[in-house]
Amino acid sequence: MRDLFAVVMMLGIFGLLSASFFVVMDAVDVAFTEASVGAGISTLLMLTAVTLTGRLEDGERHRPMWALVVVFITGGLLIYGTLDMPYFGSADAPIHQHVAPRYIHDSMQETGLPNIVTSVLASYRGFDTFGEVVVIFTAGMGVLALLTMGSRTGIHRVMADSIFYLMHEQHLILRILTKILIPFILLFALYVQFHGDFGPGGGFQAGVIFAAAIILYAMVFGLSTARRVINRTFFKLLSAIGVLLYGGVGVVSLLNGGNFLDYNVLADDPVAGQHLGILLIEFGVGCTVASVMVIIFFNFSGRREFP
Amino acid sequence: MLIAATLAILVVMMMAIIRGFIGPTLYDRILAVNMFGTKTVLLISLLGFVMGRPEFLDIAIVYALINFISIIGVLHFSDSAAFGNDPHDTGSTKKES
Amino acid sequence: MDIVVNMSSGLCLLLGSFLCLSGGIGIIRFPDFYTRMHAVGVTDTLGAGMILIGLMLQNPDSLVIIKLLMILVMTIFISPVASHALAKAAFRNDLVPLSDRNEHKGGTESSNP
Amino acid sequence: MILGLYNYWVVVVLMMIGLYIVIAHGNLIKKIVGLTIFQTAVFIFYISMAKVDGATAPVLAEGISQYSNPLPHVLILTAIVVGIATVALGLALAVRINEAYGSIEEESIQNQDNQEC
Repeated sequence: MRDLFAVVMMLGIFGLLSASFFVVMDAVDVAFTEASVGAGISTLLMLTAVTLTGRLEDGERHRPMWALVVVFITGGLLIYGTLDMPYFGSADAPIHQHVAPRYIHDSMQETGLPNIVTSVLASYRGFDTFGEVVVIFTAGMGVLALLTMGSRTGIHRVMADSIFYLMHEQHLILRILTKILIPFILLFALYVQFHGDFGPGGGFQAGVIFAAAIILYAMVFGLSTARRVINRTFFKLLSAIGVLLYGGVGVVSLLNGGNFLDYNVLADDPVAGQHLGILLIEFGVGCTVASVMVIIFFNFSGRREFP
Repeated sequence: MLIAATLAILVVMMMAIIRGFIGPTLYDRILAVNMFGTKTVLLISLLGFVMGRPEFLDIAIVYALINFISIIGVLHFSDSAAFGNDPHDTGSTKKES
Repeated sequence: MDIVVNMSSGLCLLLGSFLCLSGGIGIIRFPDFYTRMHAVGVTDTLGAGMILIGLMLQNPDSLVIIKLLMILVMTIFISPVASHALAKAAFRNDLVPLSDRNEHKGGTESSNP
Repeated sequence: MILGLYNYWVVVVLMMIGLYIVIAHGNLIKKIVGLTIFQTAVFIFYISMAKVDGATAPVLAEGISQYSNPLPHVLILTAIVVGIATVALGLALAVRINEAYGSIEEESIQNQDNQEC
């Protein structure tokens, strides 16, 4: 397909499909994330980039024969490598032997949360998640640095006029439905945020859903209206505050005599401390993810408009 | 009965993918994505019942919401001037990969 | 009583699957965009609603029923609006309906008026 | 039974599709799409390793004793969100390149670079 728009559409279908696959594979939390990220935000970002850079791909390809040869050799080697792998679904594979039984059996006593994924994410592997949050924050800052400075060319100016005019004047039904839906989406994001301890969900998913609501508002009512409602400095601050909250919980647990991000010492009772710590850091994660996504989207689509 | 419904949904999803591939105009593809999204919501609700853990309907709710958002987003961007002039796919879509 | 609930649930599921399938056939077989949109837009809402009602009858748990009800309400709201927006956008961008075209050979090939 | 390995083969095929797109296509956006497909293949690899036959999702409930492995789920959950953030960064780079060179085709970018030298 030369038309990049069609490519992005198919990528959206691919995202939906892979999320269904994750549900079949019992990974409900992952499916949740992929649902909000792969199907929604990533399609939108790709589309924005495509409108910025032009829709058509140049048909030229670089030596497809060589590419095919490389691909087939690599694929053959990988398949040869899989011959030693454990069978699909076997319960005695090495991956299920080491730490997983401890997570499954002991996490209820140690953290008091029924959702094992959340307790592993926030408590056992808190360091790891902290790193991920910092990576997301850094990526957001990178996008900010790349897209806020620099000149804009004349082409975008010409384009800009017609975009919001069309969406703005018409579609009364759409605007009314959006008005009804947005509070609901925000409420649902909060539910996902704070119910993540008990069912599928958590900070990452909630952040993305929250950002999706704001993006929906910006798309239907126009970016300039959204800018008036939403303070961009606040969002920049919020993304930093999320990371700091996460790190701060770790420092507080250090000061209380535990290890970094060891929540047992946050309260008198270890389980209550775990609860508090997980709640706080999930909140920090949610803040960072939501604000970074909003910043990314606003910068991308702000690129097409007058500043 | 649940299994039968799941299979039917899977078949419909296949059909939507086919239309997404061949669909001559841009809007055919958007329609296919929209339909695929609704069917995914149904598929996930059904799968929850098939696997005996119907608590996980949250995912289906997220899908319903995100699907709406992405359709609106796609329409929003397809309205822009760069796209609006030519509703049909430019270039031959059938020849390429 | 139990058997009545089970029967009606099965009936709803079957009806919903049938509607979805007919929508799927419609999206493949119909000649141009607007007719395809008609096939999908009409069957999508009712088919989804039927399947969700069928699922609701299967489970006595009230939380599950509430969640299903939420999905149902959202489908009823969102699906027609999305179809409406899509058709409107297509029409505004000069995608001509089949009946208005000068030459219609009945195929799915795109015509450039 | 060698067919018990089929999940890895699916993953390998997907990965190779992604790799082919990255190598063979000159368009930067399409390269990013290829990377996304490659990434999803890795996700599928991890998640399919975590699956245990007859087990259910790792959310504790009464009356269920077998759960799938939660650890890969955690890794992939964060990886997805990090993935979208990095994809956004890549797209931002592509947009900037388009503004600087007026094109996102690899060939024409290289040509312009060569002329400047």
